[in-house]
Amino acid sequence: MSGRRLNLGLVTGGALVGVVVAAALVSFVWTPHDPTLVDAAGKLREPGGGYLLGADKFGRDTLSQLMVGARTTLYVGVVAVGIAAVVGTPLGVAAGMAPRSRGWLSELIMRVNDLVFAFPALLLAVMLGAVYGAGTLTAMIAIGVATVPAFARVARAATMQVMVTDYVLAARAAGRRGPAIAVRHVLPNIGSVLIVQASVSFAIAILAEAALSFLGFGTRPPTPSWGRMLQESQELLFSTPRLALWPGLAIALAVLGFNLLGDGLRDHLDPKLRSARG
Amino acid sequence: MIVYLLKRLAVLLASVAAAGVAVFAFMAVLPGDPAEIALGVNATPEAVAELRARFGTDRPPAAQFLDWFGGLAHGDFGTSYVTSSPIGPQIAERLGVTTVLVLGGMVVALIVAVPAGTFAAVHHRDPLGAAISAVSQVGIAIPAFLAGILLVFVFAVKAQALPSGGYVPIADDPAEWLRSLLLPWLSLGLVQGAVLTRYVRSAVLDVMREDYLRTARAKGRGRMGALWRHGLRNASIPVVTVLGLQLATLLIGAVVVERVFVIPGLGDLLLNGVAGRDLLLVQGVVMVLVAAVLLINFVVDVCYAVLDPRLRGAR
Amino acid sequence: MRRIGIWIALGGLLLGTAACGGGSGGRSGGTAAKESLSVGFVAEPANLDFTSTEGAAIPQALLVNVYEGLVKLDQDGRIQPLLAEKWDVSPDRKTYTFTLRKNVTFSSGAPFTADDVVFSLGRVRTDWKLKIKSQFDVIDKVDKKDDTTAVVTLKRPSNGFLYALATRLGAMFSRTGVADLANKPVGTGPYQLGAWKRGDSIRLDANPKYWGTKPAAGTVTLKYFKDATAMNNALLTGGIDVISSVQAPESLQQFADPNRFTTVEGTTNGEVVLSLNNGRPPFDDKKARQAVRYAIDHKALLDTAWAGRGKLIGSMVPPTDPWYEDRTGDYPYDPAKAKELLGGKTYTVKMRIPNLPYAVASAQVVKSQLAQVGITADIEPLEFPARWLDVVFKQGDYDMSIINHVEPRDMGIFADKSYYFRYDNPAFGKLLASADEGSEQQQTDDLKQAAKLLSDDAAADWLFLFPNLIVAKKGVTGLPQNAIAESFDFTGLAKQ
Amino acid sequence: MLTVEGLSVRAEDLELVREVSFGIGPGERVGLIGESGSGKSLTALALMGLLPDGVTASGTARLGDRDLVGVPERRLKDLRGRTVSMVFQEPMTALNPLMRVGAQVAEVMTLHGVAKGRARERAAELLGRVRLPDPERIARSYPHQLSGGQRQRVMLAIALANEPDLLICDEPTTALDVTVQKQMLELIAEVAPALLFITHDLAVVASLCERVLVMYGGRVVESGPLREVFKHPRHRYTEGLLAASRLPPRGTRLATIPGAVPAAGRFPGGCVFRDRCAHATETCETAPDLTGPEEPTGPEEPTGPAELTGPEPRGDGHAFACWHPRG
Repeated sequence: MSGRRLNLGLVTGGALVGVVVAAALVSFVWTPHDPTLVDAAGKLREPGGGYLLGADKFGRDTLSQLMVGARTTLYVGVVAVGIAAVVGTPLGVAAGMAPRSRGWLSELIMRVNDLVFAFPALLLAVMLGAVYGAGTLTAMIAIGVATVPAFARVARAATMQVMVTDYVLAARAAGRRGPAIAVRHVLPNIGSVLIVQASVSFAIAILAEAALSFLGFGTRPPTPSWGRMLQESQELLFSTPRLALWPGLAIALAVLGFNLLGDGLRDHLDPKLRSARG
Repeated sequence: MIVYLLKRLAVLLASVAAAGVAVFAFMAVLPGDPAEIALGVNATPEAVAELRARFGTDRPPAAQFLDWFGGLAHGDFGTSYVTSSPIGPQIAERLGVTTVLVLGGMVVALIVAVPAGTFAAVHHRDPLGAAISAVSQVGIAIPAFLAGILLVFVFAVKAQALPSGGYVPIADDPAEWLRSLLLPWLSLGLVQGAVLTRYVRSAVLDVMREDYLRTARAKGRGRMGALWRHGLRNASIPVVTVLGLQLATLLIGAVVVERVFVIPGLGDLLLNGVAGRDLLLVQGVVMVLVAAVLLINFVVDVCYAVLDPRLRGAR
Repeated sequence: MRRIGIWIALGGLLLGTAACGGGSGGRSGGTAAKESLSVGFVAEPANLDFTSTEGAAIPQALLVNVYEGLVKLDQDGRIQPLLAEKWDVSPDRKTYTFTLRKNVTFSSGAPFTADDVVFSLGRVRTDWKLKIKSQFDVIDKVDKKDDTTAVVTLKRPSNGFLYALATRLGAMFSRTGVADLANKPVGTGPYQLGAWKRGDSIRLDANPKYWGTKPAAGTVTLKYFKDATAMNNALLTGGIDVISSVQAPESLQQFADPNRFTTVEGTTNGEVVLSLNNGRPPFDDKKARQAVRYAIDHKALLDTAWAGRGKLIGSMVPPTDPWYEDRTGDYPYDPAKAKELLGGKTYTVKMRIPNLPYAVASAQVVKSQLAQVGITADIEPLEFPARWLDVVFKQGDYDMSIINHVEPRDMGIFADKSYYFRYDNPAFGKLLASADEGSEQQQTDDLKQAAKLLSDDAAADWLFLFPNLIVAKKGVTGLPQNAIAESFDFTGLAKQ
Repeated sequence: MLTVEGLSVRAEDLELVREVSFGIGPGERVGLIGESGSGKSLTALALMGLLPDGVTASGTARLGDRDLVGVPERRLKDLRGRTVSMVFQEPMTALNPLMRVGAQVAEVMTLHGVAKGRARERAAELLGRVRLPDPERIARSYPHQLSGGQRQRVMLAIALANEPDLLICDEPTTALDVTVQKQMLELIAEVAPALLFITHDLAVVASLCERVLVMYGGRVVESGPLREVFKHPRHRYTEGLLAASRLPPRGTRLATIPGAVPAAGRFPGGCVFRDRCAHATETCETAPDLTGPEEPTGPEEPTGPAELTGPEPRGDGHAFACWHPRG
């Protein structure tokens, strides 16, 4: 019914994510300029010439920084979501598959999950940063760990749905063991839900990284990061607002992209899930 | 219902205790001896030893933990190694500020989200409804601190209408208190409101598809009448879940917003504590934040029970 | 449709509230008492006891304002009388006789007498927990001659003694006022502690019993900002009257309007040092250190990292010290020479810096410039103060760092080979010792030579001298041109 | 009393119900049968004005002197729950889970002008009338505390509360246990005014209705008096349906209609049943009219879109739309 509009979301989201990914990939082989090269002569260079979006107070090319910043963003997102998926999914599946007789297992997993949920990414990042020194790695781990509960919950809910389907009942009746069922039936069937969750978590991870960079707990200088670009641009907000505009826009569009992609995928893969937590 | 609540309460207490162990263990890993840090780099070894004894950090960790956690039970967070003042009152004062900030943000979010989300759901086929959805999507994509910076730029720096930061206690001057909180509330609330709008929309959309809404209309209620009388309370159940999750998010968002607006709240205290290696202070603040999140979860569950008769007595 | 109407009404109500709030606030903002001033600062003290807690924040707030010493430092770096009306130095330069001001009382009401001098100076040795107290090791004894005369006897002549007396070490405490230094300072100064809102501000109120000229501002509020932009915004919106030290120099043009703001630009004692760990490879090699000095384009660094504000210096002496010499020509920017000194080798080094704006900005320039000559510097910002002090300052686990050494006349830190520079040159130590004991001329000559030695050895690199950048609302007067003392002197501040 | 003419239901470009016409007299009980997806429920919802968003009805339907199709919601509101009521298929979800049962029954009366106190009293009476035990207690219960059968009785009580002229039941017993089903049907038979009863269960129709409409692919393919249609089905689809519902003699295969009901919009042109019909010929590519048996049927009929040209197939006439009718 409203399929056309939702596809629009999927397409728009896909396109935005595609641009981010493309920028990140291209940045490996080519950027207009060295994004970290300080050039006093080019301080606050206006857009134009070889500097499409101008340069910052260090004379560094904004476009190049944005491109490498995309890499940082994706890097953080992939690792954080990866951690969350790799840890959260098995937990959720185990909790969802636990038979009634072992309800305590499910209960325990979910309670621990709730406990981890009580430690939000920022809190973890600040604590980890305090111990090991702030950096991309601590940020990724913190965001990843904080995202585990989301994956576990979604995986558990989806697993519970799969567990009552006929083919799983049949498989159990046929005497298949839990792990075999998990691999053969559960995982393939909750895959789409997890992909959706990954996309949404990715968006959250980008926002978290930006906030951490803003507080100085994120990516270390001079590695370009959108969050830090935004933070560094603050003192020039009056005179050179474009320095804040571009990274701000990049963050917003990337988050928008992943959110739209997630929603689009959700509708595309399973319309029943449209209302599910996300 | 009573049994359910008691069970849930037990889980809450157990979780808080577990969180206490986790926080303490984590902090124990922190490098740096609080006594040495408190005295600075030029301190003499004797002074350090003396202070260590006074702090009790020369005792085994288990004893330290029991001491600390036992103290928490009656509101004693210990005495800061750095400021040598009791931590409890500091946290209590900051918690008040942060609570006001977070609840205000939540109210703003609700004021934005409930009408906007409902409207977007009812009109989900109209351009206007789609526009609201689109705006909320964009709103979600804006980090709260960026919203804060922009709000300050527009309303404080350019328009000179509101203070750019700082916090005036309500006892000092209620009007200034309100003014000092408006922008922080907005920057927390608008972004959160955008997120919430989507959930309200989706909850209302779901409810609109429910059979009992059709029943209500079959009884002779109009579309909006049915939604109002039968839909909103049902839709509020998933929204309350999200609200609970969001309160937790807001609590953390407040950390950043406090930095932007120079508000002396818990987040500010936390970052100060980390920067100053005020171990016990950080431990206390983290514990309070975590306990707050757990408490919110608990309250959400209680809200379910109140809202949804199916949960009363069922468990 | 009806429902839309309700929403619009709700929205309008909200906007209305906001607008009302805005209106009323604008008025109340303007009614701030004329004699009260608020000054924005960066670092809030953890407590108010500078006898046991390190850091510049406490003396900055309290010295001269709350605590006074026998002498103080004026804007030109000269010693001026304060609680001592005058002092006589014996011919052997070992005995100082201070004549104290009469009718001075502490804010607690207790009178200030020679007994307090004996108490306070004696307390440095017995109760202070800072290592800088070693500067007073030169004191042999402190005696009370009569209520208004105190005699300090030194073990040997010292040029640094009187200067040290003008720092926090010389602050006068009441014998009955040291019970809770962390929270309740008691001094003879023109201000006393009014209120301390932790995490927000410290309010100083005029001391009604003050012996001298009453300060123009009856109340001074020190507001603390962790974020440079937030501090700027506070001045722009009238939240504060003065930014004590601009942390985002690029933003100065916001305050360019002379009808609204006054800007003061002077110098400080703060040498922004690119510290090199002389104690371990690669910078135990003088050539490597020199290569670093040649590799850095200091002008470009200052222009980009700190908006060109500040001065270039070539050694550990600020221009306000009598023995200052321009050493910026010692290592002109010459990447080719730097490469030559490195002999074609490349290095990867740990650059562990405090997470402070000037350090983070400078580090990025240093990294970029060092990369040109084959040195890869991995920047790791550490939280300041705690973590940086722990890792870099105490453990010396670093290759490079960047820190603003704000203490006055602090060249001596290079004489301590356990100091985190790990610089070890006995000749330098001898020069400093001879300077302290010798005549004034001797002192100047020796210290000039010491500064040259440091520069030649490339014991560190000096990036720039931190500027004293103060911005205030138009009409605020009495702002210090140069910040060369430990305190921010509020006594001269006035509005209109 | 109820007259439906040329009722079509569309969702965007899909025609889900096409040109349905029938009538129900006062006190008459009419069954509407067909497999799921045949458009039965949409037909009923169209009469109630409760079609889902994006689904629209055209044609005419009149109840007494009031129009039901193409009328603004405001006017329909007054009819629903008072003049025409409906009981839905799924008792588990049709009641508001957060509201006490009594209040939900009373609501339908207060909405149509009954005073609150009176409505509450009557709600309990009604609950008793639909044979719920201890109606006072039931009134204070929440839906989740009742069984499916009990809930469906509550729905029936709601539907009957204002003594409507017409009751529409959409598979009201499908979700219930067989024993409960029987009681429920007896109850409906006892209390219903004029009834439109939708089901795929022929036995239920047989026990309850006087006349029957058979729908397939959004069209009425056969209609007529119950006995007539069941004894002598003419449409091949009706024939299949009846065959499938009969218990086969031991040893023979269970009779089924080959193939499955296509998704909406996937029905073939012409006779909608032809892709599953063993008797289909080229003729069937043309849509047959719903006509009485006396009408000549054959390939010489004009081709083109089906139009209702003949007399309205209501009243007692047995009508069908098939080029190759049985018998």
